[in-house]
Amino acid sequence: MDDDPGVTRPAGLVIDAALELLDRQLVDSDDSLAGKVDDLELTPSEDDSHVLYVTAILSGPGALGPRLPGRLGRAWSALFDRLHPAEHPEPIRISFGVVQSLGPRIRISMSRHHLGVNSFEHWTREHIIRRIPGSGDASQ
Amino acid sequence: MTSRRASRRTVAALAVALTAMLAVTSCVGPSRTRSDFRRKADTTVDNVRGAVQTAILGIQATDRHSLQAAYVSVLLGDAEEDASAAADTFAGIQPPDERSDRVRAVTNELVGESVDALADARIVARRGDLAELTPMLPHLRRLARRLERLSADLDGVGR
Amino acid sequence: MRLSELLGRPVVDADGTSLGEVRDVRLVQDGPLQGTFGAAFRVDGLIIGRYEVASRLGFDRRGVKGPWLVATIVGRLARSSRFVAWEHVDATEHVIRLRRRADELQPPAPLPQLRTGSVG
Amino acid sequence: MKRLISVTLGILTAIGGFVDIGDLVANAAVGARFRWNLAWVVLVGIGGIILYTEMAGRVATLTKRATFDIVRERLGPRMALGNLVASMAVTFLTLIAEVAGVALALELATSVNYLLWIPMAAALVWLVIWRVRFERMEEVFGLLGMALVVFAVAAWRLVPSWGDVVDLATHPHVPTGEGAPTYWYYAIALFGAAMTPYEVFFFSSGAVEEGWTHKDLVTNRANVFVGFPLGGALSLAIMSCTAMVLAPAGIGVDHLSQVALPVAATLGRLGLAVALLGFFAATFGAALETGLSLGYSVAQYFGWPWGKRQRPVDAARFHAVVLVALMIAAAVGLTSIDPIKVTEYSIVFSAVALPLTYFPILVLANDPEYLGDQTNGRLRNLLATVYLVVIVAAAVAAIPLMIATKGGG
Repeated sequence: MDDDPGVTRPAGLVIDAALELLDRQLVDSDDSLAGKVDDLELTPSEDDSHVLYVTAILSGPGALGPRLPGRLGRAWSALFDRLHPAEHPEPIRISFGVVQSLGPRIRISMSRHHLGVNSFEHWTREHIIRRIPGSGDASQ
Repeated sequence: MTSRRASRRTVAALAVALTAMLAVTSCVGPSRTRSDFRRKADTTVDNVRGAVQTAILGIQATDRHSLQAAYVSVLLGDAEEDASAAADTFAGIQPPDERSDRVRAVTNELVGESVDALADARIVARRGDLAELTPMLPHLRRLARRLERLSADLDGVGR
Repeated sequence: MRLSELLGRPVVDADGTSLGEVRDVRLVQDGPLQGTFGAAFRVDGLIIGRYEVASRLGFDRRGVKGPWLVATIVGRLARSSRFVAWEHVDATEHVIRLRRRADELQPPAPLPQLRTGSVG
Repeated sequence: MKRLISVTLGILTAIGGFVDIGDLVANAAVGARFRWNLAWVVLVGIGGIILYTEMAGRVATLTKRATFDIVRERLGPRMALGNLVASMAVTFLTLIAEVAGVALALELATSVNYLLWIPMAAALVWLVIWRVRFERMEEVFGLLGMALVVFAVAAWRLVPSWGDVVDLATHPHVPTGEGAPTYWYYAIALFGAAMTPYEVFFFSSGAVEEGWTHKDLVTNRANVFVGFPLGGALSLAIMSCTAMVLAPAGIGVDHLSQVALPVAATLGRLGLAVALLGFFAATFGAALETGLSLGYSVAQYFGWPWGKRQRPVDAARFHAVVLVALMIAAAVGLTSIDPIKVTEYSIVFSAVALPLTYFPILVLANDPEYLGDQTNGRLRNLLATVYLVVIVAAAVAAIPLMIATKGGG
């Protein structure tokens, strides 16, 4: 057996993706909630296609849909597709480069407004909430 | 596919909950045996007695403390509603044999009298003349006693 | 490719015996630099186990002490989980095939020890 | 000042959460039917909700993440979704009961039929959620809910000697003429009324909403140890009142009007008015909590921005869930389905849904990476494990007992 998994790897941080990254809350630069880590994008390295690197966090219904069971997952993704203005909508992609810190909450160094269009939030805001007086100011 | 297992489990759980709800709501079935009918009569009499006692307590409290008319009319209205609901449910049950007919007649007659007395109280209360409630107490107390005796008869002999 | 495409897939070892499903993907931060985050995470290996709850709660790797009753029950369920290095994984078809036999695989090393470099 | 506010969070959660329509009905009905033979269940329920809420509050305070955010992370999206659907179905059932409870309280004060009040009640609840700040909401309904203390006054006047009551309560037995299944069905109902899941969703979300930090842990414990026993004492007072007044007269509790009868009979006009105010505050406070808990939990599962601190425009889906939930709850109430029956089912199904969120929180309260040195101690873990067994047992027994007793019939 040439390598024993118990032996520590090069000193880099070791984490288990599902246990410590997936489904964690994203927090943006002005400390407000920015969705969840619904999935991770894996990209093969140029020189050895078997080696995979985590290049981005995927967030929003487009990313969560496939992880939900059967019909419900497909319905969730379908609803996302219909509400999303783009023709072939992709889930929100947050490059790993902007991740500031890991832990119970994953902090990113950009504002959530610069993330892709979150269709559900956008649709609900425009069609329901904005129509109600007082929707623009916090409660007294 | 293993990943379906969790969703199948939740669907199963919801199905169990639904059947439970259905089983519970369809609880008034035709009574097969005589003792079953007796027991239904006994429960009906107990429910109506509870409603009459509620009215008695309510009117006593009104008499002593002159309670708010709104509350008294709702209390008496609820009591009447309970009694007449119990009476209607019982009237709809098919008595299994002739002897049960007698039980049904006696029960219906006393229960009917009680519902009428409660209706009178509710009418007076809704009109706001609470003073007219107190004179109804003796009649309600007699009804309560007769209901208690009937319930005891139904309880005792039936087993 | 998405990470979730690995999770939950059935796994068989070199001899074809089933080992359960992929429960987690172990990452090591030693890849090329990425923006301000630092080195990228590389897929280092897979955690394979039979019971999703046990792995998901991290009793097999996280050093969660947990109340005695829960720790023993869930801990026993988690005992089946194994770690396999990514080099020995062939994930081309739906059923993932390993180039190692079941008895050659070790339980996943607990994460706290890995982080403090004090793995025995 | 901040300390006072967060203590009122505890009081509101206790009065609004502990004593809601479920407690008013359950304790009154159990007192009328079993006198003090089920009083021990209230104490067990208090112990459980204190333990559970303290853990959830500690987790929320230290990780800034509330219950359903944690449940999804710990159980994965699939299992957490089933959990969310079940817990939200129960919370929604409770919301229907609470909104109807507000309407019933208004009916008692005005004799205008409760069905007319339901839309008004739902609109008022929504308006308070939409406009009123979290702390102001707590202060008003936390303190108004204290009006229920009138039940303690009435109980004090009614009970000749508390020694006998303690003696009766400590020797519980199934009264003659009652079946064991009915006894245990009402025990589970009372337990479900005491340990309603939405209280924990609200409390942990409130801790995040209020921005509690490490030093607020003391407040967290004070809230829980002050608030819930207070709620429990009021429940026992309600039970004692009906045990002394309704039980001897053979009156079963089927309407909110009967719950107030013992107070009216002993304390007259003023007592009744205060009791009705207490009904309104408790059910209204609970309607706020259940409505918000629905929004909180769904938003926390999907990671949407949530909370009353932000402008509604910045938390659109959170507010949409609350708005839609209130509208449907009012609609269901208007079908004149019996609110008291809905209440009974909501507390029994609360007991069924309880383990779904209690278990992940219990595991997480032992995770050093999250809580550092604030993980559960040995004693707390022992108690929490005992309650895990009790909670799972109640959850498993609830539905079979419901069928066996035809809904406690």
